[in-house]
Amino acid sequence: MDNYLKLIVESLLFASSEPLTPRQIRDLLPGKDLIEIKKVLKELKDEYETMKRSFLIKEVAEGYQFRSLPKFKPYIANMLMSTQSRLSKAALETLTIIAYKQPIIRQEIERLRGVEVGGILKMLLKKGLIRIVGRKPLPGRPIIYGTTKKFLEVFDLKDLSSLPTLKEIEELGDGEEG
Amino acid sequence: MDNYLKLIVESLLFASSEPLTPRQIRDLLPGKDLIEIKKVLKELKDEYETMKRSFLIKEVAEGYQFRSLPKFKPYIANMLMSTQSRLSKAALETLTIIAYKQPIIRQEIERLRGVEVGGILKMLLKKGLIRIVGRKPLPGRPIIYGTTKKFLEVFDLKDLSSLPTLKEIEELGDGEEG
Amino acid sequence: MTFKTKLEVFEGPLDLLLHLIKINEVEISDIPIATITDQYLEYLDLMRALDINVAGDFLVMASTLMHIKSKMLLPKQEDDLVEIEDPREEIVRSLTEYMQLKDAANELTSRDVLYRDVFKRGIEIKRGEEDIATTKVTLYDLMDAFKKVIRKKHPGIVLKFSAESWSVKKKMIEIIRILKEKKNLLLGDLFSTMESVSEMIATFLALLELVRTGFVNVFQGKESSDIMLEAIK
Repeated sequence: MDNYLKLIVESLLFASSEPLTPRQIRDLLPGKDLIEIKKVLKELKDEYETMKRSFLIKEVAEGYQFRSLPKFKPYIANMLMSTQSRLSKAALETLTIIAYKQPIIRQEIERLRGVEVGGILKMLLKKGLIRIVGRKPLPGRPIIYGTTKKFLEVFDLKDLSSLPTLKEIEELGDGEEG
Repeated sequence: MDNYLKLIVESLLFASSEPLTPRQIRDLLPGKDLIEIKKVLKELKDEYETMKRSFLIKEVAEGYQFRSLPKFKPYIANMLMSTQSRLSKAALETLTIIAYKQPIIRQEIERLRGVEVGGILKMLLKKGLIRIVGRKPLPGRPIIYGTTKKFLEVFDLKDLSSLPTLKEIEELGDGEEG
Repeated sequence: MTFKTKLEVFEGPLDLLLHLIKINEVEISDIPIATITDQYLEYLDLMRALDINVAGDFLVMASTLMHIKSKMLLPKQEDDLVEIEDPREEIVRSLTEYMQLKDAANELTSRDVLYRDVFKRGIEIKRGEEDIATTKVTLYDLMDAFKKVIRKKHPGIVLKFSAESWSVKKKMIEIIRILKEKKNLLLGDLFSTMESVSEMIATFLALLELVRTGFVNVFQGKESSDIMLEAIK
């Protein structure tokens, strides 16, 4: 095992504010191939799991990123004063619809939610959780929306296919929170 | 030795963008005293030195902070140059004007922005986000600018006509929070 | 009033419908449409009585419900009994779909959400010429920037713009002139007399250019944390 390569990769992950993909790392290290990089990443990930520190390496948004463990959240949130505004229920529902049904136009989102979503779309765009993908070849050429990499990052998803599947709903009563 | 306290302190250092002083850490952890915190910081610092990873905890003038080892600097610097292509606000404004108003000459951009844009145009050209389209049949034959294919790529646009119009953005209404 | 409910704020008509189905303890696939419709309308009345603005979306649903109700009341024709779709079908479909998505939304928030449950490294590395006022650009930023540019064109109510436009080149000369007189200067003092944003931007760009080209040195004083400027000879 090339320990120095491992440390280089670690230093990159540690210094990056975004998740890094194996490909991005490979491009930074001439002469190294993807297989090698992936192996090193896997080893690093395992190492941090065994070390039992307050943070570890997680696979998110198609890349790797250092993340603190959830149990330290009260202390860190306290320090950062958790200014990160939480998403409202309405915003979360809209975001979920976009995530599951993308590419999707506004009219379709509104049909599914039963309410107008203009303001929410703007807020989600501003937060970088959704993006404009293109326009639909329909009258008025409506804008098509999709989720961003940041969405994956924030919701701890490796890629879109790791979204939990939609459950078959048979009857009301269980599961519904109100 | 209180191992959990050590991990808490570590998680704070991990998530902070600024160095933390023992006093700051103490204030975040009710019931702990300064001596305890200082001891923990010292231990953490020693631990990372022994672990020989790509980063360690350094005592800088204002407190304690995770820092990567100098020998990994070239890789990190390289990464910051390539992965996080950040544009200054001024550059972004200029680029936007070109995107929406192309084909456009420099004088027109400067009229809109109210400031000189020579340096920014050069930088945008160098980054491959804009290109020279031609020259205008006016005195001095000013250069005409337009955006590139890379511009579309960077902003995740299918084509220029996918750029939302100002009106469409206004129509989304106010981004409500909550 | 045939039912009592505490006045909850419902996000939309589908939320209200789900709530009614829940308190009536009925199955979504077999909604007693007359009862639910009446309760739905009562709820809208209640909202109006309390002077709560009833959004158009709620009214659209009300008319859909009434339409279904009237269809259900029509005598069934023997021959097409098998063929005809249950009039409630459409609403059942959207309710089911909506519930699925609400469920998925709940599942999403139960994950380790970044900045809520877990945190990434908080480093902000300063570098090079684009040190300050940097943003990671998204398409939204692009549009936002455009809007700001357009607004700048029309003098706003708050911001006062002077008639002249600021040139970075002129500002560079001005900074050099000041630094020749004063040897060094606090960054804040450089901007203290400026009122217009465009002048500040021009000054700032001028300063960056001077630093980049090596005419001016920017440093932090030992005692104070203010940024100082000095001319390099």
